[in-house]
Amino acid sequence: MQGNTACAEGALAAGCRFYGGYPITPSTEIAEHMARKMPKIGGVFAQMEDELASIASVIGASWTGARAMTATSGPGFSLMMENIGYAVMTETPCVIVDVQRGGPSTGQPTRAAQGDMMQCRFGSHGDMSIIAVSPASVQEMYELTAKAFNLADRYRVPTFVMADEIIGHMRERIAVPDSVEVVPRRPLEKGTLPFAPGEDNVPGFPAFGHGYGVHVTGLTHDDRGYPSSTDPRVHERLVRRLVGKVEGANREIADYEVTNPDAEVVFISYGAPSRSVAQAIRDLDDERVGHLRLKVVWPFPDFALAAFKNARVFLVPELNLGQMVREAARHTAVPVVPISEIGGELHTPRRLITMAEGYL
Amino acid sequence: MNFQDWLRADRLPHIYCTGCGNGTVINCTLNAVNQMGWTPEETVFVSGIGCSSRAPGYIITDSLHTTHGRAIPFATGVKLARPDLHVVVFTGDGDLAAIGGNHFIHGCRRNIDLTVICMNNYIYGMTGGQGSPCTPLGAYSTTTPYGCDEAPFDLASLAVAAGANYVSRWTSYHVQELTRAVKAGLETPGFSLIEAVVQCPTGYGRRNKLREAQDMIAWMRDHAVLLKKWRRMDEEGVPHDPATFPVGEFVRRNLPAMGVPK
Amino acid sequence: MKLIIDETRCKGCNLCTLVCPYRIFQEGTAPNRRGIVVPTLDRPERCTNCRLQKLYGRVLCGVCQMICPDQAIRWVEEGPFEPQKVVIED
Amino acid sequence: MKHEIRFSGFGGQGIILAAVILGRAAAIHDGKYAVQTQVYGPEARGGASMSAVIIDDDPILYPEVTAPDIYVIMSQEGFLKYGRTAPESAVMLVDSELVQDRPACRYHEIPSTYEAKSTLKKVIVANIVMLGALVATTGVVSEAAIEKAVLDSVPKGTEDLNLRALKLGFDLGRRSMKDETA
Repeated sequence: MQGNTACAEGALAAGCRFYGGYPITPSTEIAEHMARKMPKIGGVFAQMEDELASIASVIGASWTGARAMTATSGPGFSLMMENIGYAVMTETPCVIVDVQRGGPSTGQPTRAAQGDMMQCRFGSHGDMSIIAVSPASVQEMYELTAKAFNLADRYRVPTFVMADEIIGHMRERIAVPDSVEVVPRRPLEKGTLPFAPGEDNVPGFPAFGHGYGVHVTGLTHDDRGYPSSTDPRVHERLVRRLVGKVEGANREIADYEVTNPDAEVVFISYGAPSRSVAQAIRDLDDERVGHLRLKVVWPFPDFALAAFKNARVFLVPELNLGQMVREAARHTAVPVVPISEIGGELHTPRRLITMAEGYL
Repeated sequence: MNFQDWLRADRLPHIYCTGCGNGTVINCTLNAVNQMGWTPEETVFVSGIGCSSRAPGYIITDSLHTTHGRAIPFATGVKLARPDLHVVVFTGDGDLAAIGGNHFIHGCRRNIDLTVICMNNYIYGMTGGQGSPCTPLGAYSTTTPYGCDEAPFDLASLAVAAGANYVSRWTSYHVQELTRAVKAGLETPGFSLIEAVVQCPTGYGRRNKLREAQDMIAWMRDHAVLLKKWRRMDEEGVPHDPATFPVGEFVRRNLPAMGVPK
Repeated sequence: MKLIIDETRCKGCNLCTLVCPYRIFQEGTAPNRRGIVVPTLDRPERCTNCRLQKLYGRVLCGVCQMICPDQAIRWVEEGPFEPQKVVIED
Repeated sequence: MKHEIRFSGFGGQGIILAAVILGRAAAIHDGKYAVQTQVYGPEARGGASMSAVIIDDDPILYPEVTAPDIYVIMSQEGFLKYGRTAPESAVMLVDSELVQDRPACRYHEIPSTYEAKSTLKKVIVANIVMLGALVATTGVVSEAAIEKAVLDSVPKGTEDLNLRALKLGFDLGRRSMKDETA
């Protein structure tokens, strides 16, 4: 199965019943698959007029209680940024798949990159927090996409599947489970204010058409959902809650794999370069070289770095000029070294082995 | 139920300026919705950004106050996911015709079952009276200080050309006709556009010798020409006064539509 | 029934004075506590809705209520009912 | 000498313009330093709006008003939001027609809206009347400076009206000072 197809299948298995999208390489197969499948299962496939409309339709559909997603790549991702901020402010669960390609601008439509990692985190304006997963295999395209829906619903926050052209277009054998875990949205208790913090700072969801009479606005709003856009205290309380509900649940959301926890030289990776690292570790066969592989990249699991007690250096191979490497460096006193690869090719295991050996 | 029962009484008075026509259009819309016999539970209001788009916040139903220009795609998502809900969009001329122009024509083309009420005040009101795609030639605004030199959009004709099933234009002076038009839009499956020309004494009237709301209402009354008469003038080759504009029902038809409940 | 202007909502635009066929609404003169000059009612018993709405079971004119941008005009029940003297003007 | 002046009223009264003119008088025509800031909601008319000016002989670093010593209040809502907490050491000018409450501090009742309407037939210049009264009662800027600043700031063709409004404000201010001493 192809990575993009697995992504679509994972979404359908998780109960996604609305897809709004606009064609763009290298994500288009997701839309094509959804166009074939959705009508057969009573879902909706909407090809919108652009990416701004795609994410808007997804947010609209999500407010009816439906699990909704869109998929895009670099330029389309940039176009979605404003409404992603809207989804954050209005606490709208939705899944956005970004099959990353070379940029800036039109860049390399058919080659892989990981240049949007900071954009998914900070691309929209204002202070915010989001969740992002990064699959490293076709199997994970299926599993992490399904998981993204649960995270989005649990925390009422846009959740990103930060794939790349390599994983999206790769074909591998995958094991399709009979069913995936589906943790549905917790509905708002009647009589509760729609944007009151609720448990874990996440309010229950007042889906449209159920008599809640909820007003949803991107303006700074109070617990009733009414605009209150000039009071500094209302704004601070709201934005701190929106950020805090995600950052405060970092340990609960975190998902990563550790290889050789006693290692001195440790690779940190996510997405496709994880495959190069895994190969390098196998070829090296040296317990002094370890690996922290992130499946959830945002919120960044800072505490995972501390698990490598003997680490003398962290090496971060990425398909960009250094994005997550900065985040890693913020959380440790140990030197953190970027290994950049841009142009569309994956790091060769040979290059990673040479780098690691240089620090041993 | 009276149409005023649809308002969130705890949020009134609203933020509109003295004499703003938007409040009148809200009345007419709610009156029409109320006459349909719909309940607040099955009705959703969606809007973009601008003065007009604040309207859903004053209505007791579920409502989405979205981003600038994007009300129609948000509403499309709601409608396609829950075709049984009645979805009404409030928008303004800047929101609909400038930043949202593409969504507008594609909404008409899809003929998605929405009723879109555009409060056309000829300018951007909320940001203080800048020129919009509907600012008449020669009119003054903060960004057309020497008179507007761009031709305006004719929103109603645009919607007809793009494939909407129901299109009409009235003004906030024509409260009865406007109510009837909104009701006709709500009844027609597919995309309905009701363009309501409204007075903005603060942002438009003040700079165009129509300082008071009453002056603007009188101006609309005197410059709106019934569409029948307008077309007869066309046939007879009688030129139109450039300050006048046609009002009435532009189209009511039954082209294939999307999102209509089965 | 009785016609009322809700002073907490009215912003004093005077559109009602423009549209009422009986000229019941007159421009006010003194500002209220919110600094707004609310229109005053001149012999409001002349209003058709007040007199005849019950009889016909529907709103008969209502243009003032519809055009009021501030949702400040409505009819309220009067109780106990008192016969109204109506002056018919020529 | 440092003064912090806070203006409040409803949107559309020219609260912000009044502050701008005062700041301009101080900074350009009196050779002092001035900073003007403002807070307003989305509504263009109605709603409580607030603007503030700091006037100082020395450069002003922190730009926000923290403890105003002069208040100009032109609506009841503005009083409740921004004027009620004025300390006893402050001085306040209130529009006597539009503000119902009175502060604990020293205050001057200025019928600026009423006078603008009845004497000048233009309610829109109530803010200029108030500015005149402010200068006459507090002397934060010179009368010559405020006169020049008004002329700099108002639309062409309205200079005469605005000057008359300002002078009317001077008179109302002086009269209220006299009432106070009497």
